[in-house]
Amino acid sequence: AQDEGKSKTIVFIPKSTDVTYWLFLRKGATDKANELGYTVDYQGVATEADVAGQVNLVNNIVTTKPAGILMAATDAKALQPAVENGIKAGIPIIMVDSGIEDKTIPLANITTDNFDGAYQAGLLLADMIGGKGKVANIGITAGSQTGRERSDGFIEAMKKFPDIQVLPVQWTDAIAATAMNIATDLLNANPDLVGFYSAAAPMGVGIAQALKAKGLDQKVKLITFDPSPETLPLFEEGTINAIIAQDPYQMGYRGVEMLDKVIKGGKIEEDERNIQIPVAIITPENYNSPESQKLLQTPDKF
Amino acid sequence: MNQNLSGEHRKNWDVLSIFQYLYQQQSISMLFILIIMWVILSLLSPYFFTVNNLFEITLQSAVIALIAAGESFVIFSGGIDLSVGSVFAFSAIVGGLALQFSGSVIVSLMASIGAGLFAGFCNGLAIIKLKIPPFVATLGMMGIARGLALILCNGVPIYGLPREYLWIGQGRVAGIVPVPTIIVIILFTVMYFVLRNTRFGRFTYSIGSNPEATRLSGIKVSSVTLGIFMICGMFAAIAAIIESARLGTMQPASGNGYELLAIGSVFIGGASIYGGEGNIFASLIGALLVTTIRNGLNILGVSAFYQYVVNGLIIIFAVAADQIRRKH
Amino acid sequence: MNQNLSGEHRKNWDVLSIFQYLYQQQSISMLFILIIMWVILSLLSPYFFTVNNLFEITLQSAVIALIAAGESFVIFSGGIDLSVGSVFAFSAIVGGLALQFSGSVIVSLMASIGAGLFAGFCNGLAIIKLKIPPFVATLGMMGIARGLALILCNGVPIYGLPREYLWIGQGRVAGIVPVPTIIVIILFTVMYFVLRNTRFGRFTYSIGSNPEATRLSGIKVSSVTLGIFMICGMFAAIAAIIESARLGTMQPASGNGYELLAIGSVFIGGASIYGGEGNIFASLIGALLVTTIRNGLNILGVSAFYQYVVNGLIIIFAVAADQIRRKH
Amino acid sequence: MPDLLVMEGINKAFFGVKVLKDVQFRLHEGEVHVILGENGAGKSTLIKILSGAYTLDSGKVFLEGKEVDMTSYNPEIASRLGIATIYQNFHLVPHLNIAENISLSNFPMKKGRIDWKSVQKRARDVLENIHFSIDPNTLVKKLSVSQQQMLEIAIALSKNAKIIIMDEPTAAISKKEVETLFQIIADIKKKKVGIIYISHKLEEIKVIGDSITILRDGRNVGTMGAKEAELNEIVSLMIGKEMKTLEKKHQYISSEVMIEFKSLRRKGFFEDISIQIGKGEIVGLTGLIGAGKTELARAIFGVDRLDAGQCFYHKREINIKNPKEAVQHGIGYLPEDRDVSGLCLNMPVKDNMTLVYLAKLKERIFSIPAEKALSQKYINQLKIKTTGVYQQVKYLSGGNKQKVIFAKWLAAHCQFLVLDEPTIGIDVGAREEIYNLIFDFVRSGERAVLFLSSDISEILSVSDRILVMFHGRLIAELDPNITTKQEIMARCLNLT
Ligand SMILES: Nc1ncnc2c1ncn2[C@@H]1O[C@H](COP(=O)(O)OP(=O)(O)OP(=O)(O)O)[C@@H](O)[C@H]1O
Ligand SMILES: Nc1ncnc2c1ncn2[C@@H]1O[C@H](COP(=O)(O)OP(=O)(O)OP(=O)(O)O)[C@@H](O)[C@H]1O
Ligand SMILES: [Mg+2]
Ligand SMILES: [Mg+2]
Repeated sequence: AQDEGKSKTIVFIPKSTDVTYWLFLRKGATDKANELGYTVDYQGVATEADVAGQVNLVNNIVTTKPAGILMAATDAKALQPAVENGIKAGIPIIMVDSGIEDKTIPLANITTDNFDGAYQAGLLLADMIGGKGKVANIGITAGSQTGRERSDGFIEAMKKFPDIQVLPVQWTDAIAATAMNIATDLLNANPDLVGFYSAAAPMGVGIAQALKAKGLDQKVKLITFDPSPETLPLFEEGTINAIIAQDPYQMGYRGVEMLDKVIKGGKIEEDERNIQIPVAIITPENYNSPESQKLLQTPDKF
Repeated sequence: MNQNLSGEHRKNWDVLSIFQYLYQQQSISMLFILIIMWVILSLLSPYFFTVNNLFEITLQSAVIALIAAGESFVIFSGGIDLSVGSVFAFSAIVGGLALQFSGSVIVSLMASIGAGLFAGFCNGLAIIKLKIPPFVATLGMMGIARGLALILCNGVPIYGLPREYLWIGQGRVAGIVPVPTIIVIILFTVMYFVLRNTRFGRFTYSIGSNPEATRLSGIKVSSVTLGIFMICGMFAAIAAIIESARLGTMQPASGNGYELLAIGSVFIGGASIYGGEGNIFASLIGALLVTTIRNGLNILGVSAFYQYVVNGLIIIFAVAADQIRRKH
Repeated sequence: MNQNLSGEHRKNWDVLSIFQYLYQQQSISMLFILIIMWVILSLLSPYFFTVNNLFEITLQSAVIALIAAGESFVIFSGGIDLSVGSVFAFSAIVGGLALQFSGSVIVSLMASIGAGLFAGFCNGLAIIKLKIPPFVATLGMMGIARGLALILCNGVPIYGLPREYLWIGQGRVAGIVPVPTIIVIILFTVMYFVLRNTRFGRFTYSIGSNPEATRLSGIKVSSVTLGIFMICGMFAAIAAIIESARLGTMQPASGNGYELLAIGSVFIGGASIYGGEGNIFASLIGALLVTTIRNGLNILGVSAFYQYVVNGLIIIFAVAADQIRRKH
Repeated sequence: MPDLLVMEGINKAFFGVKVLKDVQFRLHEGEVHVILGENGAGKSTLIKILSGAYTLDSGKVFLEGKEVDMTSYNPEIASRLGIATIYQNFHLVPHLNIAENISLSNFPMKKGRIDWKSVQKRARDVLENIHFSIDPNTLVKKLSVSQQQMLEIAIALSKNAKIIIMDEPTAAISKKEVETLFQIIADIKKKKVGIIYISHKLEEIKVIGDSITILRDGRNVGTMGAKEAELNEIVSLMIGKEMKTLEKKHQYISSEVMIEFKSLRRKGFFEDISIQIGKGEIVGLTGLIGAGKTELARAIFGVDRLDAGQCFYHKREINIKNPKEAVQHGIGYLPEDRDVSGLCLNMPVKDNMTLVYLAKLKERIFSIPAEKALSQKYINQLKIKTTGVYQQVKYLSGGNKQKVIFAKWLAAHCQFLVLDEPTIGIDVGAREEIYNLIFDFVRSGERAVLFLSSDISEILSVSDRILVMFHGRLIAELDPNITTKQEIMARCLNLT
């Protein structure tokens, strides 16, 4: 009776609208929301460098008093006041994918560790190239938090391998064509390059094309963060050797589940408040397993 | 059509001429369109027309409005400055580092503004000494300032701003009016005065209208141009201070794309690409309009992909509506 | 200084006059600067001056060059088109959907080009009918086209292009010259001819130089303007086809920021913001210059943050070097 | 003679201000019909309606007896109907060359491309027709005002039109070219072409005019035959009252040199120019098109670089490197191309008038009421026809624009003024006013003027001394009390 006349809208705020990844998350959220009788609004800034834009957006959304907010913070510190205000205004907010600094403010955090994912990717790439050689580090956006974490994690892992030389990180603003051009240039200037790490799906696609154009697709190893529909064929043909997959669908799904609980007057258990969803590493060996396939189920097949 | 034409100090005000006067003012006309938009939005959503949300709009528009204020000088003088977004980040980071080294908010603010002035000075120098067109010079600076911002902080945002600094962005005067809103009102009023009542302001317009005639009137076009670009850099820095204070951090990747928003605001306000005319308050209203559209679409819950489309359409039709007035 | 100045039909070529003629040509002068840059880069790195890498530069510059070709028409006519980056994505996605529905590459290409033309048509219409300044009209379209691209494919990139489609971007003629390079050469030659030897081309310049005089000469300025913006949209679409074919996928987020690179190329090539002059080959060289800088910095292994700075500096000094020539 | 053109009840208002009121106008075949009127009377507006540049508010237009649909009328239709126009402020395309400007509205095509050979040939023919020798590949933006004027004339004449409208075609050219033009007009009259001719040079009317229509404040106040019309009758119809005749200022022989130029040289433009100008003197400088007058003036004022020479000002040597320094020294320069170098067209009258004044002002902040008062003073004094100090200059008539520039330099309190063709496009009444202003300017005996003009009668009546320039050199100094128009003309042509 308490929620009568109240909003049935849950707003999902991704870090940006220019990356396909968030659509997986939205799908998870929408599926659960439909089950429970909510609608999901999808609102976000264009690029994840637009931190101020996201702060504004959160403030605007809070004004409309939605039933709940599910969001990924572009910056852990800068978004904190906005989230705090939202909570104070009585809006249930759950952080997904990337949280804010003070984990006690949101009702819950269902996040992945970008740094750790990148670290795993580094270990794997080192393994693939036999612990020595030159590798390239292709990043997202200079100065953005995800960009930093995904590149730093990789570099950290590589520190364990003295025989591996990591080229300076190159930023692409997650544009596939830019990644392709940079990858080609790096291959031209470093004929001894043996591996690429891509911090997001669009760059994976661009690097893969660069490798194919040079006929190096079966020689040079490529690991990319995030699956995306167009990366799968490249994976199947062996140009991409591994994909670091988070479980965005799960984050969205569980996020809405928890929001519903709070909206209905329930409480989130202490042990549910901070959920770290580990990254999965998809390799040809586990590609066909049902777990992997679930993670790879792409938005166009939803 | 612009503030030069304003026709004040007229004797014998009658209703008709007051109406005509208001009607002729670009800024008044855009204000009218803005108000219409507000009315429509408040009909569409009960959350729109609340004191809180209206202040939120002024708060959100403050950053773009301030950049647009500086950009107005450049555009009125017939130029363009694409570097404001990067200079924004650069001066934020410089201010942040100054804060870390000195611990003093004042030093930090001075450092930020100094950085903005310096970037503007370099832009101006490239334009007047190397004779590079403003578009190219500031496109170059766009890269340079962004790179410097990233290099200085090594790509890592600066955190831990003291309470007094945060007050600039988050404080409220009398518990209700946001500090940035007050800063905007004061600076726009001052700049309106500068454009209207100082030689520098007048020369800004005349360079925009006809640089050759201005030079032949015995005016050092190059010094004025230098001043104009420095003002533009300074405003980018002030905007950066406010955004840093609002977010509580200085981000090296921030300000990306702000140049288009700010330039857009000035043109939406009705300045001409050929320079020589325009009212700085119209630029403010342009910025408010752009922010209102964003805010309104967020509040109405329009989904992200559709927001791009609706946003574009509204900008076009708002300006088209103003053009209808101009025709008469 | 531009192709109008070419002083063709002159008799009595002698060595001096050929030299003077070449010296006066903006495009030749920028080419010279480009070559100097190549020489420096090949001294700095053994990997730079290889057949492979030089073709790579032409390949990498193809997309920006083609957008710049369309943008050249707009800028020569005194306008600006900010929407090219979004129209790029929009026409890529439309082509991708057409491919999925029809399975035919030809249909897809036609659909892309149609989408580009349509977007350009809408830009032109807003400018001539609603009398909106090009900056604002195309800023609006920038949002609209991006939104439509995202809506049409629901934010998900399109992939699975057939081999023939990929050939457009990845094929090599005679096993060595990239297909996009050939497309660029052909289209620029045709467009050079159009600008020089057709009424439409001459009217493009004349509108840029003095629209009122052009109107009073009995020329339908509005139809020509419409045509100009449609050409610009078309080139954005052609560029999008090439990029899609190179990447093997159509990305709704692609093309972001390409407008500045393309407009920058045209201005670096020496066009005036006031319109009326400029050589389309100079725009090509502008695009090559921008790409060369990028490529060179990557090959030299300059770290990312410093690349921004160096990139900006080189653009400024390349154009400054050309200005020194102009002074004489 | 049948009516070629009838315009009836033409009305036109701008921003609610009526500019043409029920104007009637008729033009016969083979007739030169002169339209006269003060600055701002509506002459240009009337012919712009006919040429399609403006749309009319109400009224009817008949061409060869057939009514023209004026609702969808535009320049394209006008040229199709055989109407060619020489506009007062030229409509040339600066970045295209002369040949292209000539063919712009009608490029000859061959196999889908422009036939450049024909373009060149047409250009040469057209230029030759008016004895204008210049390379057709020259960019129009490089032309001087008088060259542009010649080109405008050439283009209009090349169109085989039934009606040719000439809005002050002789304002900027010298006597030699005027004579060529009149010869051509006489020729084309024979081909039954009707010509509408607007001019402020009343002596021309008797020479070529067949009939006269006089506009005053947008009304047709009389149409008459040109031969039988009396000059003072015309003038009083134009200005609505009797005109005061100019009191010739007595010749001023100065004892004290104010400014002296020694052996000025700018390579390719002028050479070995030495001029002394005394306090209180008006020195006239004349010469043919391209003699180098403008170039000299620009160099003196620091716009262009001098290659050699000295300048002594109040006996001290000064070295003017840019216009700012010139202005700071109290030197002023009124340029001949008012739209390009003289005015900020989209700025208000007041802002234009006070620009130099502000450049010299010490204070950074100024008072708008004071600025307004200053502008209003000159608007009254020069009888500038404007809706007020806030009207944008681009909306003023040609002559009134010129007056605004004049006011700009008067307001700046200069000591020494270089006036380059200051009366271009100024009506008879106002012209006298301007001469009087120049006389007033030097009356105190503390100031001086260098007066550049290709109008010989004007030079004769204004100057204390006359200098003649030919091919960049000073070739004669004449005393206006002794010399005659014929002698000056002969000197200009370097016939001695
Ligand atoms: N486009 C315009 N907008 C507003 N007012 C205009 C416009 N064109 C002309 N006027 C006004 O119309 C009046 C008549 O101008 P017009 O140019 O016809 O005068 P004119 O007789 O040709 O004068 P002149 O001898 O100085 O050339 C003037 O008062 C002028 O200010
Ligand atoms: N923009 C220009 N570029 C090249 N030559 C020019 C230019 N303007 C004038 N000239 C040439 O310079 C010489 C002097 O021209 P200037 O304009 O000073 O003559 P003027 O005596 O003022 O005559 P008028 O103004 O009546 O044309 C002439 O030989 C002319 O052809
Ligand atoms: Mg006139
Ligand atoms: Mg002259």
